Amino acid sequence: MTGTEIAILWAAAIATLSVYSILYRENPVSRLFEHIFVGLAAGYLLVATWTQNLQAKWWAPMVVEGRWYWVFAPVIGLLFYFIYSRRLSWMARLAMGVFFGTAAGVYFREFFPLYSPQVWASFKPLRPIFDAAAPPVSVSLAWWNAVIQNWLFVAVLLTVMSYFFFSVAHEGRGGRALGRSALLGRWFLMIAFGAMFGNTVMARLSLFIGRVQFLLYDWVGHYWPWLAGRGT
Amino acid sequence: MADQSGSSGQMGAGASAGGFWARLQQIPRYYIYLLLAAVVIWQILFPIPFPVTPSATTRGLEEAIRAVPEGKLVLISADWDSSTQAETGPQTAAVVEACFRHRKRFVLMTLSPPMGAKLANNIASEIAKQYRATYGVDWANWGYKYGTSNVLMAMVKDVPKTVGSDFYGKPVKSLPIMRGVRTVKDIGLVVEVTGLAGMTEMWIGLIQGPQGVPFAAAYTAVMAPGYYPYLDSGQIEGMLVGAKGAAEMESLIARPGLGMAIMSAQSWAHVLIILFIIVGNLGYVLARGREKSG
Amino acid sequence: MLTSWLGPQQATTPLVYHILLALLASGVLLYLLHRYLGPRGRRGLIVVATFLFGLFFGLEYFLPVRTKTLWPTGLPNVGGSAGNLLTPGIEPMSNILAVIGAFTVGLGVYSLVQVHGRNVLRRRAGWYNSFAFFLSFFAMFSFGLWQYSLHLPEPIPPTLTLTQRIANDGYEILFQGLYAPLQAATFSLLAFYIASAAYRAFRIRSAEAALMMVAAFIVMLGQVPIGAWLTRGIPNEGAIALLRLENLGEWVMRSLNSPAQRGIALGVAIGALAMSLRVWLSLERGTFFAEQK
Amino acid sequence: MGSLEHANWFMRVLFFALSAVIVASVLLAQRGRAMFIRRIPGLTAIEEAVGRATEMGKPIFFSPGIDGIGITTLQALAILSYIVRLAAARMTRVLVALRDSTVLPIAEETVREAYDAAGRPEDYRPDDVRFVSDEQFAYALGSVGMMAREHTATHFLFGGFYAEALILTENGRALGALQVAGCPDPVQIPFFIATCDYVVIGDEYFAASAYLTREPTLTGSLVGQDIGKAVLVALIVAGIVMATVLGGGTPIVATLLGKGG
Repeated sequence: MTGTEIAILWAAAIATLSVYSILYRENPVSRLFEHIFVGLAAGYLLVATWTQNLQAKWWAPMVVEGRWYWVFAPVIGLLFYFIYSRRLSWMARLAMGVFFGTAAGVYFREFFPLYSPQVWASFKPLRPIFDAAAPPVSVSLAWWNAVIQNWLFVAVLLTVMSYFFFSVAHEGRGGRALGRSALLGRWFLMIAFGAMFGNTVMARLSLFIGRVQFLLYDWVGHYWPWLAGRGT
Repeated sequence: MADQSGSSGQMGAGASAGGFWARLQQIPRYYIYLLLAAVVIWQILFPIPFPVTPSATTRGLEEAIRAVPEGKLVLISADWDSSTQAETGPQTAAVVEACFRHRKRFVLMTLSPPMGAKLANNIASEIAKQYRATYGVDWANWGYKYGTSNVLMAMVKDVPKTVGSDFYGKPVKSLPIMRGVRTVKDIGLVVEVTGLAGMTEMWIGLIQGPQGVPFAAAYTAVMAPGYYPYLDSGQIEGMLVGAKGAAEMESLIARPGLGMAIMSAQSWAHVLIILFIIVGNLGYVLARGREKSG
Repeated sequence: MLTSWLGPQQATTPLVYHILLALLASGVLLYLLHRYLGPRGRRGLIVVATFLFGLFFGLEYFLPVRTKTLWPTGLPNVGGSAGNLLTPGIEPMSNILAVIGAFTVGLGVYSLVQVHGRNVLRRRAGWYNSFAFFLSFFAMFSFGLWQYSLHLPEPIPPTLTLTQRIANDGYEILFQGLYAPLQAATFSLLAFYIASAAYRAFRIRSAEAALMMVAAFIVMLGQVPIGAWLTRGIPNEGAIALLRLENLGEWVMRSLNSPAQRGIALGVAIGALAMSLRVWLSLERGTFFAEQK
Repeated sequence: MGSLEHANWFMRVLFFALSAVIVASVLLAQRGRAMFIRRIPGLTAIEEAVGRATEMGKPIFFSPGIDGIGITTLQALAILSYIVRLAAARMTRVLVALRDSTVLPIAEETVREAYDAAGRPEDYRPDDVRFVSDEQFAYALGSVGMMAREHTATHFLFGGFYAEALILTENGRALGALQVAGCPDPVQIPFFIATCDYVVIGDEYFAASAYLTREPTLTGSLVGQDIGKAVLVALIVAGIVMATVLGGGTPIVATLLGKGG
């Protein structure tokens, strides 16, 4: 290993351990590394903004290709800075208006690509459907299972959707029915949230395991070959 | 800044009484943290693996590798970096190992985080040593290729030209492994190893669908559930799910390795958390029972 | 004549003149707007800008598609995707907005420098942390730009000049030694937090909490071999196989979790549509910005 | 999904109808038609949560999530505006932690306007609206540091949240703060439920500003939204009926919504 690699190894190990110290409580060491992290990220943000965005998308077209009108982009961008002046802040709002409008317009574009497939994927047949090319040899339990699953799918979907009706009082005959459906929907939601939680635990554990591997195999293992040998 | 477990809102209801059962409901979080760390470290060093039964998805990937015809390459797209390494690293190793095992020539490539090319290269060259495989003949690394979907579209027409130079900066045309590789159709199987959404859609939309190149994948556990529909429809031949998938692959090719160690660490830590939940509930039920009867 | 004057300028001197002139023109325009637009005019301008940008991005999706020719050139659309007269504008306009947005990073950095600068200058408690912020900020900024400016090939060749080595190694230590590990370590804190959150939250306190706990429990057990071991007696064939924990966990994810998630998504679809409409038509404006005084 | 690249005639009609219904009910409400909104517990808790910080004499922490400018973030800022108005009237500070530099000026302007609206422009402190970091986990760590050092008593998290959510709320809980969180995306909701006192789920998030302010524009919009949702439900039911009757094959509703070639 070169000197630089050793330096990287130690820096990474110390940084990792200092972050873990926050598990006990927020402390002077974790605070120091929190500030270092924020500083590095801010420095990296400036570098990346130039190297990955402005250099290729703005500077090169304007200066190298001579598209002088790109100079209007920073003019509009800098309007945001007028926010610090009470008198001129309306110009910042003008620039914000551009972004507000864009945010809305982009959502209009996304509406069908995002949600159409979700709608049509919910069109589940509520009776057993045979594949005409390959009719089933026998009516099996698994085949009923598919029908039951579709019924359940539709029931969960519709009751959950009913939970998100806000302007109907859960009173009167129709209202009470909606209220009951909404309550059922809320229960289904809780089941779904529990399932999502349970499904994430494994993935989060693997993040920590990755760090432990680094600390044991790479860092300590560098000085204690037996340990490094466990990692291959 | 002291720990105030159970002080806020509905969280600590019923836990005010003292006694052993009540205390089971309020295990300080430090103990949970320490036990969790201890279990993980213990399992990383001295794994006690659970018996592994390979799932259908893992078997599908293994069969897809075996089915690659003699003259074609396996392309492993290693699109991951250190953030998901605990899962994607062993997965890459397991796929590489399976290729060597079944004597399939393969190439590595990285489309998304540039770091992936180097990390995957380390893994593959380490395993290549064990199989006495030669770089450039039995396997190669195309390195990081900038441009994601543009790279794929260009590969449809001309692979060597699109790839240009390999990980070490050598022109790929000079590598023996590339003899006879012209278009993407000379690739017998694409294996995408990733924690990134969107890569699969790209491969299926541009390569698997229009060009008919078989596609398989290895995903982190958290994103895998979203891809079952593609598996059902046959667009994905097989897939590895998290470290578990890597361990299953290792058991299929009878080479227990890192995936097994990580999977046992994951499993034991998982069991620990399940135990904590049981203990907390026992405490809750029993403490309430005592309150009622007392 | 006019098009060549307005088009790209290859030579340096006319380019500089064009840029300066454009800056001057925008300055004058902004001054005139500021001087002669009353409060109502200003508000009107903002409303119109918001509306037009929303209209542009939205309308492109909804306008009928013409597949044979491209607007405005009238050239045949060879191999390109279907589009209408606004389609060719979407990508450039997105690029322009990305560039405009990029110029606001200064605001973020300014906010940081202001807060931490004050801490250092006034020697507030913990000022040395703010000093560390500046140190790492400048280090990453300068090494990052320096290393980038060298345009080194990847992988780094073994022979580098001394300056190249310093630039590259300095950047590597900052990035691989600090930035990436800090990121990964912070992310991995979640393993601990998810464990203690699970312990605390999953109590059978109410019907709702119990439902959540049972679902989580089934899915968690289904993921570890111990779950399969617990229900190993159940045959893995036919409908009864569903009762095996590993199958049951997946069944909960597919049959209960996905429709519930979809129900949420479809509710949000309409809620976000309404919010977009209010923003686009400036109906929401009062919430953000009070009327001009 | 070639056919989702642009709208077909059915999508055009459907989109126009949904929009028209929402805008029409906004206009009706502005003319003074009374509208009903059912109780949403998570949102009712906001006032109580602000009150707690006031009682303890400690500041409030607010995070609008880590999305850039988009509909989710704009809604977060609308909620922020309401919270700042409440807090300003009770002379309680609100600290805002931001991840996107384009959101920063908008958040500053929103907070300043809210102080003006509460009649306390002199209490506005520019330092309280802070850019923390654009890096997801640096943002999380920096925000946790902010909570710990400023001894915040109440935490509001409204916006687009991802993996960093649990880092924020688990630390916030350990610090003993009262926490109210909401996110339109369901993925982080389980973790909010496990660590926060009140949680706003899914579309309740977009109903928040109407519920809180009871402004006619917003309540009207909410009624329009319900009609829009009813339209979606009707479409789904129609599709299910067709799929059931037809057996295999694609129901016409799916084709109208852009499914297939």
